[in-house]
Amino acid sequence: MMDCRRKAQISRAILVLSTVVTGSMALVIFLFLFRFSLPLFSSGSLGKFLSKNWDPDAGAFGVYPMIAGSACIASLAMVLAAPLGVALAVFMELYAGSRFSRFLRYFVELMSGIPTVVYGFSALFILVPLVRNTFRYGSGFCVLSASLVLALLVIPTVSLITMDRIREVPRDFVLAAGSLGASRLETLLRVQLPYAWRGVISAVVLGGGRALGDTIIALMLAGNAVSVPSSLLDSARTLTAHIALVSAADYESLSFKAIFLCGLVLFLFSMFSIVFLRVVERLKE
Amino acid sequence: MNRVVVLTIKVLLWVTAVVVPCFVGMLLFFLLDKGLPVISLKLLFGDVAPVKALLLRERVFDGIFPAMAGTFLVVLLSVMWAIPMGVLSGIYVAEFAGGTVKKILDISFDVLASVPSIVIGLFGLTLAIFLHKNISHRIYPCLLISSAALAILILPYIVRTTELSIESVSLPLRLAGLSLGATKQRNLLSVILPRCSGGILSGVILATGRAAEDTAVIMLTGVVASAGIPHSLFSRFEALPFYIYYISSQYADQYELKKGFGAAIVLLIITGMLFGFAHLLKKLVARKINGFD
Amino acid sequence: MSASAGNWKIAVENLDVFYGTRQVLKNVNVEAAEKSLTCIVGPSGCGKSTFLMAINRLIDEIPGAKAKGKIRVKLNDSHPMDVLKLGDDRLPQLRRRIGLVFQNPNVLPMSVFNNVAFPLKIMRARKKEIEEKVENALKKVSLWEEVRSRLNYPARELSGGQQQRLCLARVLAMGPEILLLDEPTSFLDERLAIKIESLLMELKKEITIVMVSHYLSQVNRLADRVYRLG
Amino acid sequence: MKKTVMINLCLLLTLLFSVYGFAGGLDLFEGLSGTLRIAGGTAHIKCEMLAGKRIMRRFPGITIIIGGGGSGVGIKQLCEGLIDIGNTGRAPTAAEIERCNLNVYKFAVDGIAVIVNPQRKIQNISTAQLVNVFSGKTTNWKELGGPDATINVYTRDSESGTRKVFWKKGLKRAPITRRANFVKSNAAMKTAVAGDPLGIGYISLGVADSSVKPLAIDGIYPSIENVKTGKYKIARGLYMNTRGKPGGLARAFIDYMLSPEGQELVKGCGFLPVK
Repeated sequence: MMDCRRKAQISRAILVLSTVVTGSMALVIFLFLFRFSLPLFSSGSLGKFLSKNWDPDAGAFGVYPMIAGSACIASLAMVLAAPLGVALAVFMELYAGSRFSRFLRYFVELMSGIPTVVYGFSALFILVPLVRNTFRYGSGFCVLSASLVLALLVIPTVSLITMDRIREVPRDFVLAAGSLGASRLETLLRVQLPYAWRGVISAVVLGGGRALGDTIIALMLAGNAVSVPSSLLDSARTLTAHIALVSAADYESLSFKAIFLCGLVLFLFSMFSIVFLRVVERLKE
Repeated sequence: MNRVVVLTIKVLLWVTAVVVPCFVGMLLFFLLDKGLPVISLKLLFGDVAPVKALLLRERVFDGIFPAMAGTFLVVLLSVMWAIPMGVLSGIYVAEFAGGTVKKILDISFDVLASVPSIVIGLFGLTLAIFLHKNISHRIYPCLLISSAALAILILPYIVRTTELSIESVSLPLRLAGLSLGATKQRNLLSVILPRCSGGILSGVILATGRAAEDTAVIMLTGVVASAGIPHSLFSRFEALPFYIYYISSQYADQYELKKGFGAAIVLLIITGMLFGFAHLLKKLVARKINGFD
Repeated sequence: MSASAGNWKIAVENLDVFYGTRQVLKNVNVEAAEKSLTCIVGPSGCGKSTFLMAINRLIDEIPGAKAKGKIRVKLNDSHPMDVLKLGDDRLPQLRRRIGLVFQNPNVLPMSVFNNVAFPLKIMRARKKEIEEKVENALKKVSLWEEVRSRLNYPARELSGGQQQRLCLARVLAMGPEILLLDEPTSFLDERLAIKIESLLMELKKEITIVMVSHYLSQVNRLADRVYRLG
Repeated sequence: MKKTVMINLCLLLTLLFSVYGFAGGLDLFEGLSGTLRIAGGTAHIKCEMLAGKRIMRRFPGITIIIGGGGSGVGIKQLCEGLIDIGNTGRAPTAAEIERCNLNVYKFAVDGIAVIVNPQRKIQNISTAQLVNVFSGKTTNWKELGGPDATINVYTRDSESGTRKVFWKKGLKRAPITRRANFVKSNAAMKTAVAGDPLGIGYISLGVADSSVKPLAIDGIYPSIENVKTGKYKIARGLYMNTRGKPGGLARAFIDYMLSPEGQELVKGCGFLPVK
């Protein structure tokens, strides 16, 4: 009997221990990003690191162009992916049961499994020359190319979450709307989608997080110029690509500290988006 | 609704439903068109006899075999770290944590899941440098560091699927075990876990796919363009996604570029198989649950 | 072969309904005369609700459900038709003419006003017309006085009885020719039940009603004809 | 006549021997095993890879890992002790040498060429034009006698030794436009300009091949001959650096690169050998 209780205690201790480790991982990563970028805050030189210039030889470590680049590329990707993703979800629900709709569902799931580097690799040889030749401006490595491919990356996230949330709308509402003479499309647009608006927001925010957090597509397709893009055909660098490009070994150096600032910005954004979602999900109608 | 409006909406929906797959299809078709003719034993092993390469008798310099082996090893290791930690944490969150603790843990895992992989890579890199400076000069960015960082990347997925699978076990089934005098632990082990092992497994496979395709984490933590097959945890290594990225930016000649296409297809096949298997498993699990309840 | 002579409105012949492989209704034959009240009775779970949903083809919205047989309906200004043979695109029209009120009040997640206005908005009625029709419908089910000050509140905040009457009002606002009712008084106290019953007596002078009920006394009071299922 | 044939034959034989590694060079590695880590300058990679393959084919116990990153990264990683040899495409600065106690080995001389896509007709560019293009003042090929299209400038990041030398000797320290696309290595520069008909960049002579077109600067063509005679000015040494005195594999590798066999390899790579 005693033995049994002992066993229970041990197994419980193991569970608690592993949970403490995994559960605190996010916090650990945050603390370490914060710890290494802390000198930037305390020395009052934060302004220098948020300036528009990145030129380590000249002692300029501004990451503002990268913040702007990330914002441009991710938001353009979302402008494309959000409506397309929601439209795909609505389409799949509207024609649920049809062969094409089922194919589409498989296809979107398949899309979510395509490695990002494969997307980037293909787009490098098709999309970049296409953009270059179509617009006859710039190298084709630009905000537009990266955003288009990022949109493809994000569409499955948006449409699969939206579709799940549409399906969670109680059947009663669908039947009620149907019995009142609403067509399937009307039911979807007037009842199901409005009822699932929190789900749509979740889908878009999570998709946006994916677009902002992806490294390889922007790295391969955006051209990585350190300047604030002024047109969609301009080359730009994202925060993530910047971290990948500035390979350094010395975490005391200023360029490495600037990298931690980039990491911190990315981390804070993902944290706030999660908190934002929690708040939205808790909102009443 | 107005007929015109309805028609417009339907046309837009159809256009979306056709254009998006076409666009993706175009990218994939291009890849297959260029890459399929390259797929051969030569792509994998170069001029070395496959058997010799597989038995590690001879080193492969001109094939993607070392990259495949590196990906396999780093993913295997990361899954080995992540499964026990993730499943145990998932069990704790689902069965034992209550109220505020559960809420905090849930948020923490959601945040971890949304942290960009390059940030996790940065964490791994700094950890490696820190260990190198302060613990042992023998530690570099390497297979061990990479696999640990990848494990952090996939941990939240495993925790969440474990948690959700356990919570989806119906109350009557739970009570059935308990009412027969089983302890909570006993019930968990012999009733609940077997019941949701399929769900957990499909989550683990999806996470494996995630680890196999990620480039950003390994890029900062020890992958290189040519290293051969790693012979210890402290070796640098090659990996397929990084190889593809590397070739894309600096192929020396057309043959090397073709190898890049071939490698992309191989990676696509690997992740595709993992995802397909996970979905199949999910479906089987769903059918089983529907069938019993 | 066809329905017996007379002024029938609905004639159901050899109706079978399946959910997946499970058969819910077997060889049902019902005939409802125009401007009368037909009652369907039977033990619970015998498929009464399914029967109603088959008539306006709402079972199409239930995954895996399938109906076989004939459901012929004679609507004003059109030839008799077999409902089960209608194309998908004509279902919304059909359902507007054949109103269905569920047993459990399934109000839509919107305000009280919008619940009643929903079918009217879909039919693209004018704003003025909508307001009038909503008020009339709510008055008919004696709900107007109770909710006139709360028209913009979520319908879900109403009591069960109020919700049930709201659902009835919603259907009446469409101006249907046929009314399908599933236990229309189950959530109401006696006083209100009597009110609704007298409303139904009034309504059946104008439209055809098919009602499911298991209050035998109610059936005896209201029905022109009674069918037993199961 | 007969004599020249004899000499040619001899040369051929030595070449063959050196290729197959009988001629002593590889013997430096006899009895050694383990891992040699090299990183940094990217002009070195191709040549060192060739050497590495030869060595690893002969000695299965030796692993040589060559990474990139740029000269700056090479020095930093070397200082941190993360690698054994740090490549630089420029001479390490006095500060770097002192801080990390560097031993510096120059094993080749390299030129840096301005390259465009072979589709461009342009053959020559003046220093003034070059400065204008790279600082972003000249933005259209029309101004260089080409079609009416934008010039896409490709550059390297601040870790690059190639960039530092090109900036100093080619651009006379004029700033490089911030709108320039960044590439990660010399090889990546070649790939980028070969793929962009409107691109312009700068690259190690040893890495350039027929997929890109080098431009003469002020009438002087960037060939290894012109580098040798000193006519082409944008040239630099290629260095291997170690922290303190090298030992073991690092010592052997450096010796090998400086041996006749290694220097032959250097020549084959399109660089000027130092011996």
